[in-house]
Order: sequence, then structure tokens, then C-alpha cells
Amino acid sequence: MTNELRYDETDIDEFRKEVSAWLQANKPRDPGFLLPQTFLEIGSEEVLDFLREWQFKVWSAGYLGMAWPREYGGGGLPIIYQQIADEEMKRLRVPILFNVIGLGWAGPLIINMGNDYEKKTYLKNILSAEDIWCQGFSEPNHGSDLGSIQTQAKREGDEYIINGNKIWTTLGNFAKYMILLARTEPKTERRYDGLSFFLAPMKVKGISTKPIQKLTGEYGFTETFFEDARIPASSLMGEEGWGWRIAMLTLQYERGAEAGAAGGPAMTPIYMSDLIAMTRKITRENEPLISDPVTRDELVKFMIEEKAILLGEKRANVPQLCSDYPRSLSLSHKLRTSEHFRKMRQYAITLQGAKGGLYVGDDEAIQGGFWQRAYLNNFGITIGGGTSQIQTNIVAEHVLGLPKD
Amino acid sequence: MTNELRYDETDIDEFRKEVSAWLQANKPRDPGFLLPQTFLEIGSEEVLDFLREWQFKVWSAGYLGMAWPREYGGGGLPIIYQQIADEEMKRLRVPILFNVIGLGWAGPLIINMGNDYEKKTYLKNILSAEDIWCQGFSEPNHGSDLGSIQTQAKREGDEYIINGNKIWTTLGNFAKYMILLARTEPKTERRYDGLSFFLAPMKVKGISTKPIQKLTGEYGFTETFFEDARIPASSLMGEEGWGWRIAMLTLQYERGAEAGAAGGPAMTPIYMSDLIAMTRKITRENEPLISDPVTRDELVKFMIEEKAILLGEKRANVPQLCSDYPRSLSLSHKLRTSEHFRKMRQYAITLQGAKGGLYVGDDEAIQGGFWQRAYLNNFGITIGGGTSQIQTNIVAEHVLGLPKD
Amino acid sequence: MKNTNLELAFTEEQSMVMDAAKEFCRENSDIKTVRALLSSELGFNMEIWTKMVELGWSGITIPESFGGTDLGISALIPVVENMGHYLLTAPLITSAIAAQAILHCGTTELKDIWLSRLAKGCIGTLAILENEDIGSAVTMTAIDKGGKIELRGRKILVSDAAAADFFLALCKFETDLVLVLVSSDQIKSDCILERKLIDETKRAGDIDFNGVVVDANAMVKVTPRSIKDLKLIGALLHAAEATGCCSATLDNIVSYLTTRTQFGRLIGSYQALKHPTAEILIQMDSAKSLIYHAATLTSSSNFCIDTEIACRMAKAQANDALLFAGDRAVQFHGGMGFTYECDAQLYIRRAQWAQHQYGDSQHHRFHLAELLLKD
Amino acid sequence: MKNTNLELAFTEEQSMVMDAAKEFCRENSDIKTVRALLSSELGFNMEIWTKMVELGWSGITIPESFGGTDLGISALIPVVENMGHYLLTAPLITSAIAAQAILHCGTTELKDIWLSRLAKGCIGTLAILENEDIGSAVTMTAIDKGGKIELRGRKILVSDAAAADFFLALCKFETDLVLVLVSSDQIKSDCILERKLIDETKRAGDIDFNGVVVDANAMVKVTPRSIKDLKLIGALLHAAEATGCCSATLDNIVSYLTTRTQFGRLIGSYQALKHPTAEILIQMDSAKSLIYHAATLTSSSNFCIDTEIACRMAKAQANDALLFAGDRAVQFHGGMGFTYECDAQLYIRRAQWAQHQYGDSQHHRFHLAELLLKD
Repeated sequence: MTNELRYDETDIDEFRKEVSAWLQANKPRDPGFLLPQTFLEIGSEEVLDFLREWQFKVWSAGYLGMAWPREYGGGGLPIIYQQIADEEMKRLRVPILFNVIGLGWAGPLIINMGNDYEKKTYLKNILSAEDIWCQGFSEPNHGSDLGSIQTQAKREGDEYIINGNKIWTTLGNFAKYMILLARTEPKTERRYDGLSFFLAPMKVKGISTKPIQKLTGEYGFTETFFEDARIPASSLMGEEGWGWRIAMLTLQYERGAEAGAAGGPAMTPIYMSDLIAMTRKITRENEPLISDPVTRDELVKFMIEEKAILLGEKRANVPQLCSDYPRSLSLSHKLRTSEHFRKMRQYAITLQGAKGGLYVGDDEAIQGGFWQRAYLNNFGITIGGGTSQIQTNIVAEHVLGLPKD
Repeated sequence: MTNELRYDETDIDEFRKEVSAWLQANKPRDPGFLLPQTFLEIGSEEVLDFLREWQFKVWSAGYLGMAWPREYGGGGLPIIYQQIADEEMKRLRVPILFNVIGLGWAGPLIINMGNDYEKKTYLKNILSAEDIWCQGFSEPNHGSDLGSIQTQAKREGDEYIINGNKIWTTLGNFAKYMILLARTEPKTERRYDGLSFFLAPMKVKGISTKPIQKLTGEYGFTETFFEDARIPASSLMGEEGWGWRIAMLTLQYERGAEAGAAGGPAMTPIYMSDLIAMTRKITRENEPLISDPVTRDELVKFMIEEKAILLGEKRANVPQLCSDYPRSLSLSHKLRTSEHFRKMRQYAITLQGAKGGLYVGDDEAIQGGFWQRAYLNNFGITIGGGTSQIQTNIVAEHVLGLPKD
Repeated sequence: MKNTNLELAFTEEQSMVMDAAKEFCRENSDIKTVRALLSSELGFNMEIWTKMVELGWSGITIPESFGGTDLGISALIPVVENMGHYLLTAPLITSAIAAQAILHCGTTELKDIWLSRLAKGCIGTLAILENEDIGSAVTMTAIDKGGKIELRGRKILVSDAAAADFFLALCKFETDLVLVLVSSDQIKSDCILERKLIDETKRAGDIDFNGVVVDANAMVKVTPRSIKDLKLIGALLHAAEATGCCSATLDNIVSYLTTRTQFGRLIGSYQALKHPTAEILIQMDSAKSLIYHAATLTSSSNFCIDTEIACRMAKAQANDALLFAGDRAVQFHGGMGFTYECDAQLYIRRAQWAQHQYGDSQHHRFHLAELLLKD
Repeated sequence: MKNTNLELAFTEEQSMVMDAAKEFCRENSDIKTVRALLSSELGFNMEIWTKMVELGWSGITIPESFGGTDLGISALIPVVENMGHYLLTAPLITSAIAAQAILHCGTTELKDIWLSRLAKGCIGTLAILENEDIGSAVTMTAIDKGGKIELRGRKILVSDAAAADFFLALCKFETDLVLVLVSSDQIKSDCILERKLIDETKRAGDIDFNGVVVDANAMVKVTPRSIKDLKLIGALLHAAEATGCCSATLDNIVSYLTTRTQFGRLIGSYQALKHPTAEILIQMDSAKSLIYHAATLTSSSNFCIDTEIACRMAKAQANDALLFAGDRAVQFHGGMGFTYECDAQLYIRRAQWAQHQYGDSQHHRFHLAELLLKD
């Protein structure tokens, strides 16, 4: 990227003020529905349109894709600017920038290894939210084991014919493009070798999606079916057989602007301050819940955990303080945060008294059922991308060197 | 046993009063040292003599071995009497009856399958505590897997020559006899087939013991070494090759008087009432600890767990209330109690403030370091007889039908 | 450990009721039936309720003189436990609590009329909550209006409000606590506001009683003690229902763990799944022991302190067991568990709802501390 | 999440001290050496302490004008962390707290004399506890006796009492709080009663100060605030030592889990052992992040509320991490873990002792709630 560009500390401070002012002035009003906490929670056109408009607005103001090349809709600035914009967006808790697969996966990939045609065709529309992208890695019954992908891509002239099934396609029913991992070589010695990577159009004959209803009752994912779907051969990224390597590469972009993502918060975190705010409005045994000593002790336990997680992100950048287990903080981060969130959100419902039984859609539900939905949706992160059980194995094996199962 | 004898309800009530009165009158005074909670905690002659005297006194009064045959020192009464005596001993928290391997394992075995000589030789002295018994099953490095026993017993004329090592021999340095599991046939198709069972004398040439210091700093176990030790061939119980079957049989006697044991409490349980009594004497933030809401909530959690465990013992006797998982309560009992005790004892130390750092032998330690010792000794039951991890596997596999690892 | 009450009995009658209930619930409430009722108005099938009434379950806690079988709360426990297991919804608990209220607080006249009706399947429901706090004071009032009684106030989260034939509203009358019986035809339909619950098998509504006028004989004076006892019965019945549900949750997990393979092994062979599943069993076993102990005490004694301790322990334990089980059920089903289609969602949602019926765990532990840690 | 202070810095100096400390502790405190000292009178080796003094560690928190290096508490943290890891005992924490007390509360005269001595390895110790409750009020008194000061009272569990060259006793003087400096030669040897600690590597004693008379200039007035700050420093230093010990406990477990086989598999391959071991790492990581955050605040700011929050969080987390690790270390070693010979006992005993140094977790959480949950 544009790391080599110089910048001035004063500029940076000025910039932070500028973006903060803009965000405060332009932060959308309450839309009348619960805003999605993550991009996995967009189940209706209404929500989608709202977020699309917001992303467009942020990009138009110049606060998205700031480090992407100017000729493709980016800002051509040092990444520090995007990082600051991201910090302010998180701090001010504006809505998420929802086109995550485009902004964080496909976009950086195309910048890094795409040809000029691909850059021109895709990048700007990812930023403007005109083109929504989705991801087609997981398949039914294969969990997150990419080696066992069954979807076939068969070359025929200028086209590939795709057959198979993908699952957990976030925004699958809204997306124009999919980053698709499919098998071009049915039999290879190593299971990963036969895979290829496509920037596949979704709106072609033979591709259909079926929304998956989440345990929350809402939508957000689809199952995606390919029945003799024909996509242009030019959709192939790199060469046949490179699929697994490219997929692994895209996973690294996830890590935010530094790694090449266009920026913007992909999720709105829920902090202990939110839970504490909740406890101020609830009554227990005729007293404000916040004055109950047992609840206070539990809240403090969660606050210690939260602070340790946030400080862990800082400590990970101080190598001398990570010398015993250098990969520990980074490899355990997903496990720690997702489990912390799970327990904290579950506890929030427990604290709500009789109103804890109410749900999203009830106007008496505490914060519109925010905590109930947040708890149930949180299983998306304790299950998706490797369950907490698998994450724990990874920590035990890769950090501590404990033997495999 | 003597189940078939008739008894009268009024007699029973009278008997309970009688035994209770006797125990209250004869319960030993504070000996000036911490009494052992279990028979695994006897590390000095002083403690041993004290317990020996107590057992002799209880037996002489007729409250031990009540259901064992009269001709061998028993009472020849229905087991209900022993059960009542046991209940009263537990209720009044008299010292343990320490000769547990004799009373609960060897004794019942000899009554069931011993010959007249064996009955005459061993039974009475088990009850009177004249002969102390120990158990020689476990070997170093083999955990609790009896199939891998290496100790050899080779027949030579009227004797067996024993060579090998046993570990975790409770009372090994004090015992006159050992129930010994050794291999008489080095190579058998099934690993258990070559084992034989002996009522082995300990005080012979070639048998030596080395006390094992526990993590508490105290003693209570030995390692036992056999170097060409010659024991009479008549020590063999049953026939060669019956060892494993007999060992399994003895494990069933453990379950108390009903199963044939002579009776008497083998351990003094520690209840939540003890912990609550402790909290009444401790100060925290200038207030009595018992008035601290967070501590109260924790104590109640433990009390719920304790009550559920005690009620579980009752429910296990109501088959209709165990119809879903008939073996659940019995197979999980050791796991539940030992883990409950571990957590509760650890918590007790946490509650003691600065004095929690004191230990047995310090006269300012709370209750003489009772909780510290109890916590550390408790690992004897979360590790011994199958660790909690193995117990959990047993519950999962044998009750729920989950697959083996 | 002095004087710890460990009574636990199970009678022939309980046993017979248990067998009948298990069979009935299994036959009448398979998961397809449960799911079909999720979007229904009342949440239950009136024909099934009629069958349950015919089996005598609506009269289990009602004396024979009023048409019941007088088997007591302890015999109701195995029924609601099985309803919990099969997620069979019917206003049985709701009406049983109303029956207890009338039985213990009602006048002879009220008993004559309403207990007999309840035994025959009439649906009554207790309206006590005014906000989220089960420990909060009553503010709804009943006022004397020339010999009649006029009500002022509203109650929230009244179970089966839409299906109920009558309500028992807890009010202040001058300085007294009273229960006022209001028949459903005295409430305008727009005064009942159906709530949206996280547990889609259940129904509850808020009721605006403002301006409702009833005869003076519809009001009975009650003591704080009798209201506390009613809440304890409510807690115990919901504990039993929750624990039945917990056992179904466990079955649901075990079934997945013994059939699904990953990385070439049945996933139940991984201790990371296997051991927490054993822990669910242990927690459920605890709840069950405490529930049947409490059930024993409800029949053998008249709500002594031991009964209160038992009911509160049972509810706290049942709450926590089901919360844990529901959470793990979703997690252990992996991607599947994240879908509405997977039954784990039914259990985790029930867990969130159930914990708040007649007191969450912390509420009960707070009161247990008062009872158990006195000087 | 508003205004959350997440400062975390690590200086060159800290880094150099850390490297030196790690090497020193590894070389001078192998387990054999540790075990040999268990039954010694002072619990530490005076030669090792002299070497540590020569390395300048006794003066790390002392200004250069008094012979120290003035690197601050933050530079002491990596030293005590490594001492904790290698179970190296020496009166470093004890004396550092005494140095802080004199630095913040002492008169120029006291500083001149005693800080310079401390920098040179003189051992000072704070005597504050009178019973098990760190939150309890001070009852020991200092009385004016014709210009001299006479002490009445006793203190318990004074760290390194037998080795100390002087004591700083917290007393009431009329209505004021004071620290009184008592040199060890003013205390009769039978007035120091060595206690028996669960952690055999540590030493502490009760001291009977009754009748001790000192000059008036040995007494300084202190504020409750300054005593609180001293306790926070004590908590932070012990948190660092405990977390160092936690990392050794983890190493000890990992080493057993990767070498011991059972049923034909390395036991570390069982998730029932593997996953809790990963949890220990996570808890230890949390403690470490909180400790170095607190260390950063002790140097960058003057004990603001954020510092107090950080120190309390660090100690609570360090306590809990080590308690968990020590407990699992014994359990996971199986039969071996039940012996005195197995090093796991050293760690589980340290855990019990460490949690009570300058406040257990519940104590700190109680005060954190006051700080964090204000209106």
C-alpha cells in the first residue's frame, strides 16, 4: 500500500478532529429498527438500504478506502488516516460499514493481485456499496474444513460451469459478486491442490439462494445453489489450482486497514459500559440493580476481563512483553473476545428480571430486545470461523505446543 | 449376611438412643492435634495410637462389626443396627474408624470366600484394630490400570516369592497384612488373567516400605518394595488367576455396611455448616464476613450444591425418579462430591483474609489450618480411584452413551 | 449439616401420573406439533387442553369436594416436568397457581364457584407483576365505590392472558393486600396487550385494569405470607417444567454428539464436548433431586421454612441447569445450531424465559441467604 | 467504554532490567536451590540478596540523590515477575514497599538516612496488619511520653520480620495516622514471633511493639490516602510476583502434559487437560496485560483513580490466575501431584499465600465497584 508516504503529526491531530466532527454531524438518526451489530445480521431490504446509504455517505466524504489507490476510488493516503477514521467511527459508534467481504477480503485481494480490468471493474463499486460482495467458502456438512470442498468448476470454452452448494453465504441474496472457492481438478494428491478461486457473478442463470433463518428468527445468510451455472472464464483469479493459497491470503486481510482492508467498523462492539447503563434502569428487590452488591461484583469481574482483552491488543504490539509466548495474544484473541461477549450478553438477560423474557419486536423489551438478539447472534462468532472448542485447540497446540487430539 | 434376622421397630429406636448416648459419653476429647479427616491422613504413631484406641473402644462397646458373625468377633445382628450406629457416628462426628482396608475390603472378602482358618485368624483382629491392613493394587507409573500390574509372585514349594513395587499404600508402614494383587502368570492372552490375590503378611524379610510425603508435608502413604520376599503359599486367596475377579469384588464392599463392611465412618465429611461457622469469626472490610452479600451468595451456591448431592443419595433409592438415567447418580457421586469439596475448601481459604496464608502447626491459623490441610488432602479423592477427568469420561460414556475418546 | 431436611418420597399416585404424563406428552407433542403452534394465537391446542382436563390434571391440586382429585402439588410435578420435556404448552401451571390462590385465600363462595370450574378446565391466571422486579411492592389499587370495587392500575406479563377465563389481580385495598377476581368478560379486548416473548411456545400479556368494577365478593384479603407461598409454588412448578426441558436439551445434544462426525471421529468423543455434556447431566440431576424434595415437602408439611428453602433452591438450580444446557446445545450443534430450524433454539429460548418465571437464581439465592445464614 | 485508560508502555530500561532479571533468577534459583531454602531460617540466601543489591535492584525505586537509580516501580515489576517465576525469595518487595513509604511520607531526615541504607541493601518492612482483615481500622497507638514516643500494640504477618533491619509500624497518634520507624535492635528477639506459612518459601512474623520507645523524629504523620497508595503498590508488586509464578506453573504443567503418556497417548492430547491449560495461559495473559498497564500508570501519573483501578484489577486477576493454575497443576500431575516431591505443591502453596498479600480478589473487586460503578 501507501505506507511509504510521509505525514505530519499535526496533520494527524487535525484530521482526527475533522473526521470526528463530520461523524458527529452526519451520524444517522435512530432508524426505528435495531441496528445490526455485525454484517451477519442484515435480514431485510430496509436494513440493507439504510446501511448502503451510510457507506456511500462515508465513502463520499472520503473516510473509506483512504489508503486505496486514487484511480480506483480510494484516497491514496497513508493508512494512518484510515486507522484514525476507523478509531473515531468505533468510538462514536456509528453504524457498521456493511460491505465487509468486498472491503476487507475481495478488495485488498484485487489490489494485490488483480489485473487492471479487475481493479477498474470492482474496486470503486465496493467502496460506494453499489456492488455487494459475498463469500463462498463453506459447504454444507463440511464445517470449516476447506480441503473437503465439493463444488465443481469445469472449464468449457470461455466459461466455467459451476455445480454444487455453498452455505453461510452472508448477504448471499443481495450480493452481485461472490469470492468463490471451487474444485477444478476432482482428484489431486493433496486435497487442497485442486481448488481454484473465482470472482464470480451471482446474478446468472443457475445460481439461486435460499435464505437461512437464524436462531434469532431473523435472516442474514443464505444457502447458495449452483446448477450448471455458467460464469466467464475471466472470473478465475490467478491460475487453476491456486485456490487454497489465495483463500488463505484473503483471510489475512481481515485484520483491518493495516492489512489492506478499506476500513470502517465491520461490527459495533458491545461494551461493559453498555451493560452498566442497562443496570441503572432496572429494579431488583425494590432497589436499583446497580446498587446490588452481588451484581456489582459480577459486573466488575466482566470489566476486568474486558480491560484485559483491550490491553492485550496493546501488549501484542510490545514484543518484549510477549517474549514467552509470542503468538499467544493474537491466536487467543477471537476465543477470548467471543466467549467474553457470550457470557456478558447472557448475563445481561439474566439481570433483566421478568422483562428478560421479552424479545425483539416488543416495545417493552429492554432496549428493544438488544441483549437477547446480541446473545443469540453471538453464537455466530463462537461457532463461525472455527468454534471456540477448535480455537482452544489452536491455542493449546500452536502456542503451548501441546499435542494434537 | 444376617439380613434374614427379624427386628422390631421399637428396638431400633431404642438402639439409636443407646448408641447416641454412648457416643456422646465416650467421644474422645480434643487430642491436641488435627484429627485425620480420612484414613489417608495418618502420618504419625501418635495419631495411629489414638485411632487404634478409639476403634478398639467402639468395637468393645459392640458398635462395630455388628452384622459380622459372632464367632469371629462380630455382633451377629441385622445390618440395620450397624447402619444406625454409622449414622450416629457420622452425625456426632466422632473420629473415623481407621482400619478401613480391613473393615471394608479384606474383612467382607474373608467372610464371603475365606476358609475357616482365614476367618479365625484375621477377622477379630481387624475389628479390634490389633491387625492393621493395607492394600497393594496400584504400582508406580501405572495409575489405576490394574491390567498392567508388574509385581511378580512365583510359586516355590510352600511359598510364593514376591518381587516388585507397590505405591500409594495407605498405612503401609503400620500394616501387618496387605491385600496384594500380583502376577503369577507372566504371559496371558488377556492382561487380567495372570493376576492372583494374596492376604500377604507385611512383616517378612524382603518387604520394605518408604513413606511418601504428601503435598501437605505430612505422611500417610508408603511405597512398598518386594525383593525376593517369601510369603506362605496359603496366603493365596482362591486360586491362581482369580486375582482380578477378587479385586473387583472387594471394590464393591467399599459401599458401606450394606455391602458387608464392618461399618464405622471412614471419613469425617466437611459440611457447609462448618464453613458457615468459620465465616462467623472472620472480619472483612470491618464487618463480619457472614454479612458480606457477595460471600453470602457464594455460600448459598455451595449450599444448593451440597443439598443436591445429599438428596441425590436419597433419590438414587427411588427407581421411578431415576428412570431416565438409572446409573447417573451412583456413577457421578464420587465426581460430584470430590469436586464440590475441592471448590468449597479452596474457597474457605480465600475467605480467611491474611490468615489464609497460615498453615497447620501455626496456632493463629484459623481452626489450626484445618481448611488448608483439607483442601490439599482433597486432591487424594479428585486424583485417587480414577481422576475427576476419568470419572467424567465414565459418566459421559456409561450414563449418556457418548463415544470413547 | 445439622437438622438438614432431606425428605424425599415418591408415591404410587405420583408414579402413575408420571407414566401417564410421559405417554400423553410424547404422543401429543412431537416437535412438528410444537413448531406448528409457535405462531398460533394462544400458543396451545384447545383440544389437547380438553384431553388433559379429561385426564383430571386440571384438578390434581383441587380438593375432591370441588371436583378435583386432591393429589396435591407433588403429583402435578411429574406432569409439568414432562410437559417441559416435550415442550407441550397448555395453561396447566397458570391455572394450577390460580387454583392454589383461591384454595388458600378464597371465600367459601369463591371456592365453590371457581375451584369447580378450574377442575373442569376453566383457565385462571394470577396477575401480580407490575414491572420487571418480582420483589417490588404492589401499587395497583382497589377502591370501594358504593359497595362495589373499582380497580386502578395495570399488570404486566400475565401468563396466558388471552386464553384466561378469569384473572386474580393483586392489589392494595387501603392498607391491605387483596386479590380481586376479574372475569375475562369484564376486560375490554383492547385492554389486553399480548407481549412478544423470546420463548415462542409461551404466551403472556399486559392487562389494563383501570376502571374495571367488580362486586365486593370478588375481592379477598390476603397476607404477604400467602402471596409468598403462591410465588414459591409458582417457582417450583416452573422449576419442574424447566428441568423437564433440560432433559430434552440433553437428549438433543447427546443425539447430535453420537451421530455427527468431524475430522473422522464422532464429535461426542471429544472431551471438550463430552465433559460439558456430562456436566449438564449433573446439573440436571441436582435440579431433579431438589425439585422432588420440594415436592415432598409441599405435601407433607404446610410450607414451613424447609419448604421455602427447597422451592427456592429448586428454582435456582433449575434455572442455571437449563441456561447452561440451552447455551451449550446451540454451541455444540455448530453451524446447524445457529439456525432457526435446529431445535436447540427452542431450548435456549425457553431457558431465557423460564429463568424469569417467579424469580431468577440471584433473587432466590438472596432470600436463601436470609433463611440459611441467620445468626 | 468511554474514557477507558489503556496506556501501556515498556521502556528500554524496563527491557534491560527484564533481561538481566531473567538471567539472574534462572542462574541463582533452580528448584534444588529453592527447596534447600524451604527450611532455612530467613527463607532466602543473604549472598544472593547481596548480589541483587549490587545489581542495583534494591535502589530501583529510590531517587538518585539517595543512592538509587530512580527507575521507578515500573522497572521493578519485571524483576519481581522473574523472581516469582523462579520462586527466588529475597526481601526485595518488602524493602521496596518500605522505601515507597519513606519516600512519600518521610521527613527529609528519614529519607537521608534510610533511603540511602535501603538502596545499599538494608531491609525494611511495613507493619500494618492487626488481624486477618486488610480493610480493618488501625488500633495500635503511639503515645507521647515526654518528647519520646511509646508504642502500644502488635502487628501480625509482617513480611521478612526476622530479617528486617527496621519496621514501619502504622499507628494512631491521638487522632492522626502515623508511621513509626522502629529499628530491629529496639525490638527484643522474643517479641518477634515467626509464623508458619503455607508457602514455605516465604517468611513473616508477628511483632509485639508494646513498650517500645523511639525518638519523636522516628514518627511521621501520614494520610489515609498515602497508606492506600502504599497498599496499591504492594498489591501490584505481589500481582507481578504471582503472575511470574503462574507462568512457571504453566510451564510445569505443559512439560508434564507433553512427556507423560497414559492409555498410549501423551496426556496433553486429552482436551480435558489441554483446554484448561489453554485457559491458564489466557488468565495469565490477562494478568500480565493488567500488570504492565498498572506499571505504566505508576510511572506516568501520580496515582490517579486510573492507577488505583489498574492496580486492583491486576491483583484480582493475578490472584485468580495463580489459584486456578496451582490447583490444576496438582490435579493434572495425578498421583505424582499428590506428593511433596512434585513441584506443583510449591506453586499451589504460593497461590494460597499470594492471594492474601495486600488484598484478595473479592476485596479489590469491592473497591473497584466503588470506583467504577458510581452514579
